[in-house]
Amino acid sequence: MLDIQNLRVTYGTGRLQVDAVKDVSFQVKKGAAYGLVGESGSGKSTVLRAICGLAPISGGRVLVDGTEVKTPRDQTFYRTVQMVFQDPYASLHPRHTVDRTLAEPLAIHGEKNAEERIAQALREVGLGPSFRFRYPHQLSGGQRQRIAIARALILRPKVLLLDEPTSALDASVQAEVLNLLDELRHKMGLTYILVSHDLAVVAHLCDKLLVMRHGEGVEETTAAALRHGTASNDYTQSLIHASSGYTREVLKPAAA
Amino acid sequence: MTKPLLEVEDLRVRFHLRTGTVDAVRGVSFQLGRERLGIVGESGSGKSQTGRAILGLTPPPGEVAAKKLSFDGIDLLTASKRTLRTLRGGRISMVMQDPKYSLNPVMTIGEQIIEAYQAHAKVSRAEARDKALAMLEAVKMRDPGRVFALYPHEVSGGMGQRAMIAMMLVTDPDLLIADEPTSALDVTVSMEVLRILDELVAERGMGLIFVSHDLKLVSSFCDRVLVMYAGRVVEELEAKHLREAQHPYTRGLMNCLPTLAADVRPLPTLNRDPAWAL
Amino acid sequence: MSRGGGHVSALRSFLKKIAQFVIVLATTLLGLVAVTFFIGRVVPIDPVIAIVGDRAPAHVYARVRQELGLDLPLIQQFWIYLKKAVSGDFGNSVLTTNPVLTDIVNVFPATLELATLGTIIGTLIGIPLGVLAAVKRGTLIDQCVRVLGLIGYSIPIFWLGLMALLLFYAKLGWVEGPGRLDVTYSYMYTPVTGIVLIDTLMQGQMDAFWNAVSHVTLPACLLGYFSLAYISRMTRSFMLNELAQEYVIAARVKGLSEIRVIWRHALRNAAVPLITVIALSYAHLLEGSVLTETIFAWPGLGQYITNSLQNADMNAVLGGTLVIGAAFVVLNLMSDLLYRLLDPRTRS
Amino acid sequence: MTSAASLPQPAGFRAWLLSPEPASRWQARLGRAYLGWRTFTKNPLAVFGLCIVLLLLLVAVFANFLAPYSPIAGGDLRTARLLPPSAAHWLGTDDQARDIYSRVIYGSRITLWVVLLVSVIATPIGLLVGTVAGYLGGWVDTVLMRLTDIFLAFPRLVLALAFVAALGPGIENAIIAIAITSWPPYARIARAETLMVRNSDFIAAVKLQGASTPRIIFGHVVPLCISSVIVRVTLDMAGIILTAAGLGFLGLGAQPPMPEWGAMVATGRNYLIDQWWVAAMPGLAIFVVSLGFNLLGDGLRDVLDPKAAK
Amino acid sequence: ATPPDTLVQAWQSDDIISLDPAEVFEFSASEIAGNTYERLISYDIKDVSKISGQVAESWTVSPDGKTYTFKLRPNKKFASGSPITAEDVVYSLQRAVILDKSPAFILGQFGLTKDNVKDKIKQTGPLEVTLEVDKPYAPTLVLYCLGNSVASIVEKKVLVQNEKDGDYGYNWLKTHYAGSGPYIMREWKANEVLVLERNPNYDQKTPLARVIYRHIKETASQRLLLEKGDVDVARNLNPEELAAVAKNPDVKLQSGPKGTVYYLGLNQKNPNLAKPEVRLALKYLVDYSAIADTIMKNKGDVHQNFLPKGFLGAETTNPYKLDVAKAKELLAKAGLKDGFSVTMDTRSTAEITGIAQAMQATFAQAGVKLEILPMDSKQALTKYRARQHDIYIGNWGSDYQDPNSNADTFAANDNNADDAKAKPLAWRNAWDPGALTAKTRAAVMERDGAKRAQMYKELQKSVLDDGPFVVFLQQTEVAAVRKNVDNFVLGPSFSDNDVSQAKKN
Ligand SMILES: Nc1ncnc2c1ncn2[C@@H]1O[C@H](COP(=O)(O)OP(=O)(O)OP(=O)(O)O)[C@@H](O)[C@H]1O
Ligand SMILES: Nc1ncnc2c1ncn2[C@@H]1O[C@H](COP(=O)(O)OP(=O)(O)OP(=O)(O)O)[C@@H](O)[C@H]1O
Ligand SMILES: [Mg+2]
Ligand SMILES: [Mg+2]
Repeated sequence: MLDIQNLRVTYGTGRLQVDAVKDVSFQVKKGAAYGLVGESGSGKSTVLRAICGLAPISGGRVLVDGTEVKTPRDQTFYRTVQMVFQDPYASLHPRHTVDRTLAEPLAIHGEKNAEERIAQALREVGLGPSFRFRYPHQLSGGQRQRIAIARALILRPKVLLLDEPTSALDASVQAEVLNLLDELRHKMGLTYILVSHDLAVVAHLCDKLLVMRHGEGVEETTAAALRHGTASNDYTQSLIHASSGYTREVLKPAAA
Repeated sequence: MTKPLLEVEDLRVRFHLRTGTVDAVRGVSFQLGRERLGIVGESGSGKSQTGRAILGLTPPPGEVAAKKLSFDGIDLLTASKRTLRTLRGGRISMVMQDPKYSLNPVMTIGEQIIEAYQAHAKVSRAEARDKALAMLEAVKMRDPGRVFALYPHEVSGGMGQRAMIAMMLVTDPDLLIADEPTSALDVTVSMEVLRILDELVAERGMGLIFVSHDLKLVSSFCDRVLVMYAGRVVEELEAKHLREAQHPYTRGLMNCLPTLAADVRPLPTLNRDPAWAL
Repeated sequence: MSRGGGHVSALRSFLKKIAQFVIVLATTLLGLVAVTFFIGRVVPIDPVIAIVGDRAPAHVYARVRQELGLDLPLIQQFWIYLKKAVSGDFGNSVLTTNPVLTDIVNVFPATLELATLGTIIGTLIGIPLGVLAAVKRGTLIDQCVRVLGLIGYSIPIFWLGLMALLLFYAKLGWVEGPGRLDVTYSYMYTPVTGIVLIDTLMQGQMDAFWNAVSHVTLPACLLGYFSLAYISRMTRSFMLNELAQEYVIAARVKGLSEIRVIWRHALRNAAVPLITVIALSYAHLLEGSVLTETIFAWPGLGQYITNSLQNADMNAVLGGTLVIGAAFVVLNLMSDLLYRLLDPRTRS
Repeated sequence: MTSAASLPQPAGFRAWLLSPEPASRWQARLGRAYLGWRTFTKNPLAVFGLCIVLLLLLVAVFANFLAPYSPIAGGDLRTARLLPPSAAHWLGTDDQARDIYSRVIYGSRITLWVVLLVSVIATPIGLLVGTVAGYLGGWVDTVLMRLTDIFLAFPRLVLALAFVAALGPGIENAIIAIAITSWPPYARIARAETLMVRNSDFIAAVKLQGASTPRIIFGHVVPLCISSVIVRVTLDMAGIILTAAGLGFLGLGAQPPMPEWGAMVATGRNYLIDQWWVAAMPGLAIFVVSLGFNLLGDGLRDVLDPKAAK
Repeated sequence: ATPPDTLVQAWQSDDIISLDPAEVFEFSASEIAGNTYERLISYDIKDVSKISGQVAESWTVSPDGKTYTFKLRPNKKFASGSPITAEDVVYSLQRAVILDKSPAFILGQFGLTKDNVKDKIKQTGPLEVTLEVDKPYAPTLVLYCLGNSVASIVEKKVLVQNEKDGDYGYNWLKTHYAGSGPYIMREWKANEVLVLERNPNYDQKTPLARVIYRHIKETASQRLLLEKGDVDVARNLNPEELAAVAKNPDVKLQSGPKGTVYYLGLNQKNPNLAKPEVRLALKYLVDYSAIADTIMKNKGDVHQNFLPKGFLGAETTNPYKLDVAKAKELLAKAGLKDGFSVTMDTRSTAEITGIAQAMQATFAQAGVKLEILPMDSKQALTKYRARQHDIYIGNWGSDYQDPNSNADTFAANDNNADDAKAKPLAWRNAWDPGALTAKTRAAVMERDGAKRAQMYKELQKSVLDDGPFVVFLQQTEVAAVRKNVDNFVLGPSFSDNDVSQAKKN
């Protein structure tokens, strides 16, 4: 479904040049969920943004369904790939009601029967019609994230890019959102790329994942391998270790 | 454990807002010795406001009431502003959540540490400088001399948080309140920061209140844990007994986290019982 | 972020800044010239009449028109003007007969003196007031400061000016009246900078100096009040913004005194955007004090431009406009530089 | 949200307005407006400002009924000229033996007209230039901002005078001139706001839905900038009325005998010291209205601009 | 307070654009020229008809009326100390004609041109000069014109020294001084200050050492300065301010009628205004006395003829007064029973606007809707000279003290075509005065004073009855002067405002 080949993203020029992503390659099969983990600034978000055209691709190729994407992206692309952002507080227009937010993509693509589709989208993400005319400030973080998911799904895309969809949420709410995502994927046969710094979250949703560091893919592994703690890479190992909570004994710090 | 360092009884914080009155903290009581006390709870449960109320830093529309709020025998509720100021930063300190926002962007890190030190110790600038450098070293800063002259925006999050810790510990406080000191940091970095805190508590024997929403972390880091919900303490227990928690809220929080160890699907979610908040 | 070997690149970026500034200045001025020039040609005032008067016979009229180059096509006129302007010749003012540059050298210092004093007064009083209002937010003091500022926004300046003159000059006699200096002192010093206060002081003419101070007090205070109104309001809002920041709480956690928290921490940060505000208000005083100048018989740039405009003395208007435009650009640049100096975040 | 739980439960219509689950677009909108209104009414100064502005509106509408005399036709020059305030002429008479009270009342219409026209002209220009520059960036930004700077660097009065001179005197032209000189600050504000939202996730989200640039600018960016621009426009109103007065002062504003307040003050200037009421009364009107707009603007800022409120 | 030997005046002087007498034309500058330069001829300020010599001791006119011979006073000196010679006089007059600045036509109307002036004005002795004119004009006309500031005597030597590119020292003299009057022009800073200083070489030393003119635009400021004693004279107070300061025991008012009349110009291109009944009706729709008594109190008297009082042949009867009924009747006769709308180009000065509004009110009584178009004076003038107005409200000051100055503009129009070279007021209002033009020309040639006066009376009558001018006021100039100032004189023309004998007690 998705094929990323030697992706390279460079921001800025001259002294300010940042190689945010260097030579990252991976493939995601149709209907699969793929994880990207790594510490802050390792280029996870940038990969997603590059795929959907929000970041400049300065090298490599991105293929969706076997065809290379065009720059700028065309309408079919937007109907195939959608994204959910990290911060539910920032990803909804503060002056638009849920209704307006959900109607916008339908209007852009000239879709009919908007009324029904909005109601349906809300149902799909487990929200009642009473949420329809609320403003974002009248919603909790988890509800906002659901709206964001509904907005991404309303055009019936095949691929969903999830950029830390739960990291701004409380643990209890996180569980709800993760459950929802899991359920939707199975129901609609979606393909996911999930970005997170939380190994447990990635392992929960995804089968395969790529560990990233400093813009490079360090290791591609599977959720199962993570659960068994079998990582070939030191860095992955230290991530696994850290995610199990604080320990008093001194661990060999990963080289910075 | 002798006389407790901090005694809090029936602490209440409320905000009178246009939209009504918000009871942020509703009758929190606990005692703290020279130990690590964790406070956990979901967002908005009143963790931070509890910490701030102890320091007397409840933001303007808020009002604080308590049956007892005393630190080392000093009544914090009736203490003069002056006394409070000498306590603040001197004997009680607080490490805040996000170094990006809690360091003054237009002062160098060194200056800010010196300022904190000189506010409580009558020392020359040179002495203060030496002390600041020593502090930076104590928090495992690799090149203290360089970091000293940097501005907050020139350091990474981890370095900033360490600088913040150095700044707050420079006066050798007896009590440190750490309000989600690691939530803005990477897992690997946050481990380092925690380690530093841990060592300092161990070495200096100070009391630590560790505020976090991460149950897993608190249980592994602290001695004792308070679980807050909607402004009250719903459960207080030894950290190592967290798994055996009684309160359904605590249990729910524990269970709804995905773990590497077990693949539970769907994840259990929390069904809030309105009775918890009463 | 590395600091080593930064000298060369620092120099290069400095040169780049200079080049950028020159380009900005040039394009802004060019834009100003173009707009003013074409405005000058659509204004339905016949500049020839301004020179020859109403009674001149037709042949005199025609000759002067030709002398002014008004018979050429517009573009050509513009081109000629530009060519001359680049070599520093802005033509002669019709009204004063002097080269425009000379005139501006004469009138600009007067305006500069007034605007600078006004800005200083406005800043020195406005900032503390704004800080006070922010710190005492919602109290009576806050409301008082706000209303004081609002009054400054809402009173016609000419009304206030004349009333102040009536009260402080005519009735109370605390200050001297309109004009920059009493005639008695006019010849006691030689103009060098054109700023009377500086000239008299440097030449040791203390009587004249104090007389000049007495003359400038009222108009400067008046302008100061208007700039105070703006500055205190902006200070208040910036301070409110800063006071809500985490680092202010952190400063309090450190046990710093409230005064230090406010002045060293919050205001130090609020100062950064304030720079722009002050520069903007200064620029406004430089251009916008026509009415004050009229009432206080202050021979400044505002009056010069207005008077010239009313007589279609377009060379003079152009010259004045350029000076104000340039002052604006320079102030912008200076506030930019100060901004950089005050805010370490912009340095790297 | 735990805070909602501890709220006293509002009843009736208020409850409907404040409902966390509005059932229709209208209810949501009204609810929002009601909340804003509540914030606004908490500020007594702002309410006072609103009252003044409303009063201005009422006075303008009912000028016919409120004014005892004609604002234009004067009385006998020999006997009724420059009379001090009295029972017959509450605010005195002016140099043409006209009743100042009636003129002030009718003048409110012109003031309102000024306010309206300037906001209708300057706000859209500023918004458009600012958002387009901010959103598109690059050379469009450079060109537009350079243009803005030029207009900003232009001595306002020169530009206004020039426009008035070119278009001919008269209140409309004066207003147009003022409007043309007052948009640059709005453009700057709009641009600054745009830069802030341009890279936000919700803009990225609509981009991802394939929205066209105009759609993003007008549908998503402008609504966010409009409030701070409106606040600024409101705050500027005082300045605009005063600038109109200043033009009147220079003889370029309203045509006599129009009872434009600025022009009235300008005429009154000749009698400022002895017949103080001629200038003071319209001056007072200007002051009160400017104050009203300023207070209103401050209050609006609290409502519309959450940044400043916090 | 002002120094005892210095007279400080507050005045509006933004109209000064040059101090070269060959170019001086506007009010303020001619006052300066009057006090700093001398001319061949002068007249008695109290009785203009008494013409006397100033630099000239005596003069004769040839029998054919074309050659004037002037004998100069011996011992006259310039401020520099050099004697005034016939050479200087010839140079001065030739220079004025050759420079051909705005006021040059005052000499030029006698047939003097750049090309012939060297032959027409000649030195015939060390102290003797002859002037040849092209026609036998009334001698008073020629003499009055020689008393105008354009004919001021300048010092040749100084100007030759400062000459550049054959400009006769013009560019230098614009801001400098080369004369022989009671005062020396010491310094001029445009829109700020103008300083006159005593001329030590003048026959009669001035009592004051210095006269300072401060440019104070705001009249209220002028008043405050005056009452506070920081100026001795305030020159531009408005009627109410004058009334107020008159109550101040330290201040007195001083006035002098000026040769300036206020009038409405009715453009004959406007079909309504072109109707004689309408012209007449408007004359009945002005409340002359109310304006003179209120808005223009102290500053003007009712006057309805184009020749100002004091001029040869000036008519002083004022037949019109406000009569709405009559006006309505006239309008009805013109087929405008319901009135009509018309605009008036109005300079936005306080007094003109005030008068305009008063007229607007009275016009309205007869249904004439007058729309006032306020504009800057230069703009109004531009429009006026392009004949684009309906009604123009303005004033006309005579250029010299001879009736021809006004008759030439109000009653003569040689060519009423749009592209005419000369733009007298009659032309500007598109009015063809018909036979009046010839009559005006003839009056200039009439050498018998009484007959000539009669001719002007007739001209005035015709214009009063039928002309497109509604003359309504004659200006009086008023200055508020502090009590301790004596001998501050306001003369009939602006160049006659005389401070040479002013003194302070
Ligand atoms: N617009 C941009 N301009 C310049 N540099 C950028 C930009 N966006 C991202 N970067 C840089 O690219 C690198 C990768 O950023 P990215 O946001 O992809 O990291 P991330 O792995 O998503 O981190 P996080 O977990 O904090 O979200 C970082 O060093 C960042 O500073
Ligand atoms: N300045 C304030 N004004 C009004 N209400 C406030 C204010 N600060 C906090 N609150 C309210 O007090 C309650 C407790 O807030 P607090 O910051 O203590 O939560 P917290 O447990 O620290 O949450 P988090 O994990 O998100 O930091 C919340 O409901 C919050 O809305
Ligand atoms: Mg990211
Ligand atoms: Mg918190």
